[in-house]
Amino acid sequence: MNANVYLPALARIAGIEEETRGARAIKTFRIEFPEGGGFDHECGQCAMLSLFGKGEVMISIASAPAVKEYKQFSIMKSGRVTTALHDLDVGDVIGIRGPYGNQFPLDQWKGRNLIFVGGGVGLAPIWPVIQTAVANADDFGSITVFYGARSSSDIMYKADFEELARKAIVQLSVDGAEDGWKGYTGFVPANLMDKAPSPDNAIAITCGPPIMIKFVIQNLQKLGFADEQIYTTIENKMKCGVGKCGRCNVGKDYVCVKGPVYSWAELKTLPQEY
Amino acid sequence: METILKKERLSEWVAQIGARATVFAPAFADGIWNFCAVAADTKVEFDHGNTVRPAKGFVFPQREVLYRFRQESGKAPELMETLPAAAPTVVFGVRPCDGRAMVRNDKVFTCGFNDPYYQARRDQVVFVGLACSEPPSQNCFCLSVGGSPHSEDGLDVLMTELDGRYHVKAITAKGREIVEGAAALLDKAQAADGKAAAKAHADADKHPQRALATMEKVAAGLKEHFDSPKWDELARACIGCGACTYLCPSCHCFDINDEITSNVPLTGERVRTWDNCQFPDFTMHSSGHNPRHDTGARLRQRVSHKLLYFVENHNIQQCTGCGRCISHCPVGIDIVRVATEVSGQ
Amino acid sequence: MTRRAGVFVCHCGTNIAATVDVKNVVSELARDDGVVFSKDYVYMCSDPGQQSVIDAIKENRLDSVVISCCSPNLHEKTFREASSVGGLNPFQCEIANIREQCAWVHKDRAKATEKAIKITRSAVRRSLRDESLTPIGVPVTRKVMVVGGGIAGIQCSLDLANAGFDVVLVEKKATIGGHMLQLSETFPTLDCSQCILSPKMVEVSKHPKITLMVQSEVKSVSGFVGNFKAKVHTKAQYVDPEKCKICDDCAVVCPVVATNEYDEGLTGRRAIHIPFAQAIPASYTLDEDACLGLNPVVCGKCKKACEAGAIDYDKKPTTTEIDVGAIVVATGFDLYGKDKLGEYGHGRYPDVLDGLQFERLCSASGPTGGHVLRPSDQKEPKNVVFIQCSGSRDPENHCAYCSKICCMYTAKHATLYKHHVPDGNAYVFYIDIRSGGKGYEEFVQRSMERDSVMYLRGRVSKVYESKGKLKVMGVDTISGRNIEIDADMVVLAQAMVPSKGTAEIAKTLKIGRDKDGFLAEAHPKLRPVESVTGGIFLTGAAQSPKDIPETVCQASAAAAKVIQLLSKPELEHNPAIARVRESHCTGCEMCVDACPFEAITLVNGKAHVNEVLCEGCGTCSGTCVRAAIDVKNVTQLQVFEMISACMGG
Amino acid sequence: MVAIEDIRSRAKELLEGGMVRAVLGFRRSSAGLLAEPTFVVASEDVASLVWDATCVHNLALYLVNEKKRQKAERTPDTRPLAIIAKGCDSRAINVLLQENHVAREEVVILGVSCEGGGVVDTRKLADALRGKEAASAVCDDTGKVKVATASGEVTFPAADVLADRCLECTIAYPSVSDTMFGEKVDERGFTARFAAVKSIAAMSEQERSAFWDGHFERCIRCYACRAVCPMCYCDECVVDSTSFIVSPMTTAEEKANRIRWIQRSTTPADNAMYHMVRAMHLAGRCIDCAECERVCPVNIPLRLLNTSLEQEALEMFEYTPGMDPAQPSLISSFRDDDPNDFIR
Amino acid sequence: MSEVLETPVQAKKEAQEFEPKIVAFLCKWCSSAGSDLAGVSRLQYPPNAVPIQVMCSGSVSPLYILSAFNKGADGVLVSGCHPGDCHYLKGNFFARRRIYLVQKLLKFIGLEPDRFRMSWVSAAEGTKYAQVVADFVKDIKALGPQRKLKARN
Ligand SMILES: Cc1cc2nc3c(=O)[nH]c(=O)nc-3n(C[C@H](O)[C@H](O)[C@H](O)COP(=O)(O)OP(=O)(O)OC[C@H]3O[C@@H](n4cnc5c(N)ncnc54)[C@H](O)[C@@H]3O)c2cc1C
Ligand SMILES: Cc1cc2nc3c(=O)[nH]c(=O)nc-3n(C[C@H](O)[C@H](O)[C@H](O)COP(=O)(O)OP(=O)(O)OC[C@H]3O[C@@H](n4cnc5c(N)ncnc54)[C@H](O)[C@@H]3O)c2cc1C
Ligand code: SF4
Ligand code: SF4
Ligand code: SF4
Ligand code: SF4
Ligand code: SF4
Ligand code: SF4
Repeated sequence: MNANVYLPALARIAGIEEETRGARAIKTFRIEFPEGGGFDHECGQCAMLSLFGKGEVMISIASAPAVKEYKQFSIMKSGRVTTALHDLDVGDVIGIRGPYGNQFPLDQWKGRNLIFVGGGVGLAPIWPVIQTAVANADDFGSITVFYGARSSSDIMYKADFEELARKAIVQLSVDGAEDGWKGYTGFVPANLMDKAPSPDNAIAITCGPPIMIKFVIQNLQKLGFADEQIYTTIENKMKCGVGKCGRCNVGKDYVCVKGPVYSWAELKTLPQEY
Repeated sequence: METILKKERLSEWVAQIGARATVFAPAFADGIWNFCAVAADTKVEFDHGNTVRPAKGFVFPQREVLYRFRQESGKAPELMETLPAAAPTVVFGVRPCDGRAMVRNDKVFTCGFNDPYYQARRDQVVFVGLACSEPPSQNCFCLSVGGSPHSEDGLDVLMTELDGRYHVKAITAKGREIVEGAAALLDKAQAADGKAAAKAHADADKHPQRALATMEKVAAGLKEHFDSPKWDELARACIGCGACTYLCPSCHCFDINDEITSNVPLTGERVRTWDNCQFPDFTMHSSGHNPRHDTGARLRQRVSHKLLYFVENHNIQQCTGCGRCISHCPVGIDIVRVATEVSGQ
Repeated sequence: MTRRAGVFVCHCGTNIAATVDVKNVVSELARDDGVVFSKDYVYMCSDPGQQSVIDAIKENRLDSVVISCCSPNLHEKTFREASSVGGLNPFQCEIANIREQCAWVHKDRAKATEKAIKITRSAVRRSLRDESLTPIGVPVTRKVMVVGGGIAGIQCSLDLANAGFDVVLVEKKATIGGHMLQLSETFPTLDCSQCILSPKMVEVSKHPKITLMVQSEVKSVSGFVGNFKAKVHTKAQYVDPEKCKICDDCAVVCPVVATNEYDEGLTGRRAIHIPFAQAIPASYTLDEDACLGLNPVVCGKCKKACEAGAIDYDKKPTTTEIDVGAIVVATGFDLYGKDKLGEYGHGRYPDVLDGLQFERLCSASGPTGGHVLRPSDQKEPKNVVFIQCSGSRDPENHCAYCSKICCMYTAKHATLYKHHVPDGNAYVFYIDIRSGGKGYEEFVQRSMERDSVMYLRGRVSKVYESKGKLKVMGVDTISGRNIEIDADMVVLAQAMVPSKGTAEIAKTLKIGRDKDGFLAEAHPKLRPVESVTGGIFLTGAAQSPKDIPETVCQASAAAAKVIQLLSKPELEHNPAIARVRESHCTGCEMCVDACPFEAITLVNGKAHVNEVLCEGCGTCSGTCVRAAIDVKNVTQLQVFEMISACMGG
Repeated sequence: MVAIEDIRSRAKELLEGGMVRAVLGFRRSSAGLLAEPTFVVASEDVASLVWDATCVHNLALYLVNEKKRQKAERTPDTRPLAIIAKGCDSRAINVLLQENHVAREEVVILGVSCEGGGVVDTRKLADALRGKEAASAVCDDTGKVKVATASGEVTFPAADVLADRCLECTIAYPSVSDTMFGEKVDERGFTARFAAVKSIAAMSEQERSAFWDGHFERCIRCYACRAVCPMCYCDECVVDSTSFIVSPMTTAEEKANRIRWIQRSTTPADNAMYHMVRAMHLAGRCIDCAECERVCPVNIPLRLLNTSLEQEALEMFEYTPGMDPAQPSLISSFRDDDPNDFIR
Repeated sequence: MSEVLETPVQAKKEAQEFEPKIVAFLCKWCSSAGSDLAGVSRLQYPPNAVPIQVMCSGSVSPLYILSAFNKGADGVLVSGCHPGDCHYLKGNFFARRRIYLVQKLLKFIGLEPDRFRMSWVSAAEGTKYAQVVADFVKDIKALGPQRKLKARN
């Protein structure tokens, strides 16, 4: 990696997948490092993507660490940089630096049942964990994935879900009633309550909009999950990614370094500034 | 290494250094004290209050180009790193609180990841401190935050004013270099001089200052009262400007933005600028959600960062008691009072 | 999904290509972000040129187009239409003017090319942010209000009514007819004014599609083209025209004598009177101001005298609200004030008359029954001096413009005088003779030759009375001699000025006036009968001095414009209008005050733009300090981008 | 002389009667010489209110800030706010009324006349005391200001230490108030209006240019000047946004299309741009409370910018800001005979 | 020694080569049409002023003017219809007031007043437009490059 932490490596967009459309469209970008400068990462880590003239954004790495040839990012169109990213084509070159942040402690979870609860673009940060867990299914107990979107057309990774369903229990939901929808209708936390997974020997990992996370955690607690059994990520605004620019902190923690992955037990000790 | 400089030779010394380095010293202009570049024939005198702008700008300028970029439409961008070719710089008249702030800034910029821009400057800047014989501002409280009017922390040289002369003590290698380089001007300090300096220091310690409870008590109090309604009450008059943090010698937050100089081909700079936890957009997510959504939360962040979080992370307070944020707050928000009232100490 | 722009650079034969390196513009622009297609062509506006735009749009999925060519005034429409054929929204086509604003005005090829690149680039940047817009459809009220019942208003009303539109004709005075009613005979044919006008006036009164409102004035107008709401104030109608038998019984008993404005003060009339024998509505009318208090106790004579029972003192003024789709303003002219020309003794000496007074003297229905007699002593004047350009063409002291008709009516007056007093002498002081018009020059020549009117070129400096004679002092600029004439009567061809109240009506209707106070047309050549405000049209002497044929012509033209406007079921309004960013608007109302079209109101504390009233001028956005209001497709962001393009990047 | 007791008792009445949600006034500060703004909510706290030459702040600012605060509250107290207002502050309230930013019934104005005095200028004091800080300052009847410092009391002629704006002030009493304290004093006999700005205008072009370059270069863009200005109440400033309006309705495009008129960088040009735009935006709105100048930590004489336009507005357009809430703003009105000869 | 001699010469050379960058905001109805007329009449004037057509001079926000300087303009021209001739009736009256203030302010901070100009050019005044630009370019050439508000490079 470059000695200058701020200087990005150049990476080429190798593939673009349109996940969802609309005002907050999501696209998945696959990037490669034709000229080197690539790096390894762990589940839950993020990278700073640069679009010169526009700026930088922190994005979770959505591909599994085991995949070395490329890295994948699922990005929601949200503002200056992300909108411009959405305008890019295959072959365009962007800047990237990272990886940043901590990781999901997968090795501590060996032998346990994993329950993933994701909503919207919040599936991206936990997707590498799901992929890794499924790839090493023998290491874990059962794997359940709850995922909800506003409507069926807002569901990310649709093709991959079919694949996933063969290896894990998949519980999809949409917020509002829809013709022909076979999954659950209603919000993710409700679906979770409905299916009521057992807390025994389980770890729950959740990521999504702040309000969703709040209710998911409440419901997990109702289901008997202990604070140590619940994991989530925090996405405070970041500029440097290396704990210097000073804005992502929650209490004493710089989320870009100490986070974004937290167990609920840890998070409870921090002030509520996320 | 301890030496003695006759007051009348100060300007000579400065001039001598000026031949090899850019020299800054406090000057009073437009109603404020400021570090100003010293021209060859300027007479330097030390009778300054604290400068309005702290010394941090010498190592962490308000604007820094991180690198330049250039991109033809449809082609790959080229990046040109712009590490500062920092020239040797000597800053005179730095107050010990600013020196101590440098130690704090080092912790931020050189721990974990080394910040090459900061480092490049830090290596080239020599801070020549001046011990305070009396508090330069009525809002000083260095003693309460573990400092002293004659603290050597973060300084390369410490000068202490004695009768008609300065006691000049080189602290670091950089400091020794400029002191040794002026052997002809500086006399070796005698034991009496050392004693006189110690006495001056002891006298300075006795000058009344604003006061804060001990580090531990304040930190514990702040932690305990995180949710105190006092924050809102105390911040009700806050106007949300950035005077307090921009002037703070140990505030280090920054923003990174791209500045375009031409669109065809796309050329521009990625620039780092000071940023400020008192500005509403500082923590605002792209969605509009803001974890620190009001002045109360932002005041809490500033005070807690200085007196609690930094303590938790580095076991020292980040605040060095210079009093700038108090003196320059447009509406009299006073970190000493705020910390005291909230922490119940 | 980046926007895809196409750039087309026109050679315009060699008009552009001779100065601007067109190829270079194309290749430079090809480097710009967002430009996916660029080409040059010898004549972009030709059919193949347009076709290439159409094709390129389709083939390259363009979502904006820039044509770098001549002024947008010439071909913007052409290319917008072509774009539209290609499937692009016409509002996403922009013109970069590199001919009039570049190639034609510079010689240095390198510099002109550089400028052409900047101009084109700036258009590209703008186009990349152009929104697709759809013209705003506005339903129309198929009814017209005509303000002013002179010949202009009458003609226009009739044309409109005959085309099947409902018309409301609003006249300030008690009868329609305007100044033409006062004229004796009209140049160049010398036919009797009333003979040609009266039938039209009658037609107005009988026309089922025309509602006539006399003694009425427009008090306020709101709304916009196609949908105006007018409030018309009508004075109390004490005499019911339906019942009035025009028997004169009332006037006979009326004790009050007032000046007769129709005779320009040369005669008197009663408080209750008929303005003109031919008045329409054909009815007596009561002059409120002159009447002895409208109080039966005080007077009440006329009411007693009226057998038809047409008089009712208790009538009140009324205000009527009318919805109309278009408004024609035909408020006419007045003569330049008597008080303004002290040097000619107008208003001081009874025998110094203005043109209209002289018309009345010549008119069979006038105060002297058609005999030219001096007001002071009712004697036949033997020496009459006519002074042209009295108040006209005198930028220092009076009106700067030429009143256009005075040459003609002076010739007419002199001729008529000679017909009435064949042994009299008629002198005309003139600066030039302007007699453009069918049969006009011949008419003037005739007056000189056949009626031996003496034309003296020069300005009169002074008219004063001495020993019962009017001394006219002047200079003959041809001979250079000072001239002094002892006159029995002096007739001033006073300048024509906008009628009294023009300023108010312009304000009420929110239309402009020109520097002379006449109503301002939208374009002096190409849109002479339209005001700048959509749906409001101008005609007659209110717009500029003109004679009857021209007035009638313009009245019919205005009618045609109105018919054109109202014949569509819906109007199309330019959609490039202001838009408020509500999140940024604080409701300070600065834009509300600044909008020239009063298109903005505050709704729930935020500015709200009426999309039909807004003309898209952007005054609001230049005013708003918070940049909370923007004109679509000329947004601040677009201008910002254009500025940076002009600065070279 | 304004008796602080009168103000306190009126404040007490208002609070006890529940007529206002708070009385916004001044109290002694722990931070130094100047008084500090305080919100008195309990009637027993009225004793903390002070009134002297150190009550510099234009409290009208808080009408704006409180609005934002109230918007965020779930059950805001909608009773009016009582506010202590000097002449200039009251004019600020008038501008806020003019721009519909506050409604008259939302505020109870306790107007105080500055009579023959005004407020001190800390900068002048600092100059006079060579950077040393003063502890208190009192303006007396005789046109003197008594200043206490660590090393004793000094007395200055008022003209030496009063703020320029006070010296130039011609309406030193509230133009709008519910209760007025003190006398209207029209003849104050300090400096002529616009004296400061005229002295700059009298410089040569080069001098003026260098003067401003030197000042703008120093700006650290802390935005204290903007934050303290009651007229800079925009939720999002066009110049350099430290606050963005993002609601759930804000689209990605809107965020992406924010114009960066100037950069956050403190280059002299960007700094100058910031001040130019702000000055333009304050034309006809600035009421010369000089707060922007006072709060600038690096002493940029910002007031000059605003008063230069205030002078133009008065002399060319006969416009005085803050006198009449019903008049249209300076820039949203015109007269046919506005100056025209500068146009080619 | 030679350096001292050279400087003024060099400066003069530079001044000769200096091609001012000018942004000209022209209202669509009068001034832009006027500039078209200059074109139709083939009047020659210097190419330094790049026109930006706006609907009305009243829409020219002070920000545009300042921004142009910020982006490196050596001069900025705003041109609209003569008073009373505004296509939108009174937009130019607002512009006049606003621009007066901008000009005074720029002057006050020491920007040469000649760098910012407003003109009334009607659709009939092609000659005038050419003259206005020619004069403007000449005046700005004499002043040299604008640096006060220019932000980058
Ligand atoms: C750890 C982490 C992981 C994340 N993972 C993902 C992910 O996997 N997928 C995903 O879609 N998102 C993810 N996000 C969120 C993502 O970072 C944001 O959506 C993104 O940063 C938005 O950037 P933007 O430029 O598009 O938005 P904007 O809202 O336009 O910009 C935001 C930033 O630009 C600044 N800015 C905007 N305008 C101006 C101006 N005029 N002047 C100065 N500054 C300005 C703002 O202050 C702000 O800093 C993640 C965030 C974090 C912290
Ligand atoms: C002395 C003289 C001699 C002339 N001789 C000839 C000639 O021989 N041949 C020829 O071709 N032309 C002649 N003209 C010109 C002719 O009079 C005009 O061309 C013609 O009268 C113009 O008609 P108009 O309808 O536009 O205006 P006007 O005749 O002025 O009619 C305007 C009407 O509008 C009404 N009005 C005004 N304001 C309002 C309002 N606010 N609301 C409602 N109603 C209003 C007035 O009362 C009037 O009835 C002569 C003119 C003069 C002065
Ligand atoms: S927090 Fe305040 S007192 Fe402490 S170092 Fe910073 S500016 Fe000085
Ligand atoms: S000027 Fe701007 S802020 Fe004021 S009302 Fe209009 S749009 Fe809103
Ligand atoms: S653009 Fe603005 S000022 Fe112009 S008409 Fe529309 S709303 Fe009115
Ligand atoms: S002028 Fe002063 S107060 Fe304003 S931003 Fe600059 S430094 Fe801060
Ligand atoms: S600009 Fe300055 S002087 Fe004017 S109102 Fe704002 S803070 Fe007060
Ligand atoms: S400078 Fe202008 S836009 Fe910014 S806050 Fe002030 S008034 Fe609003």
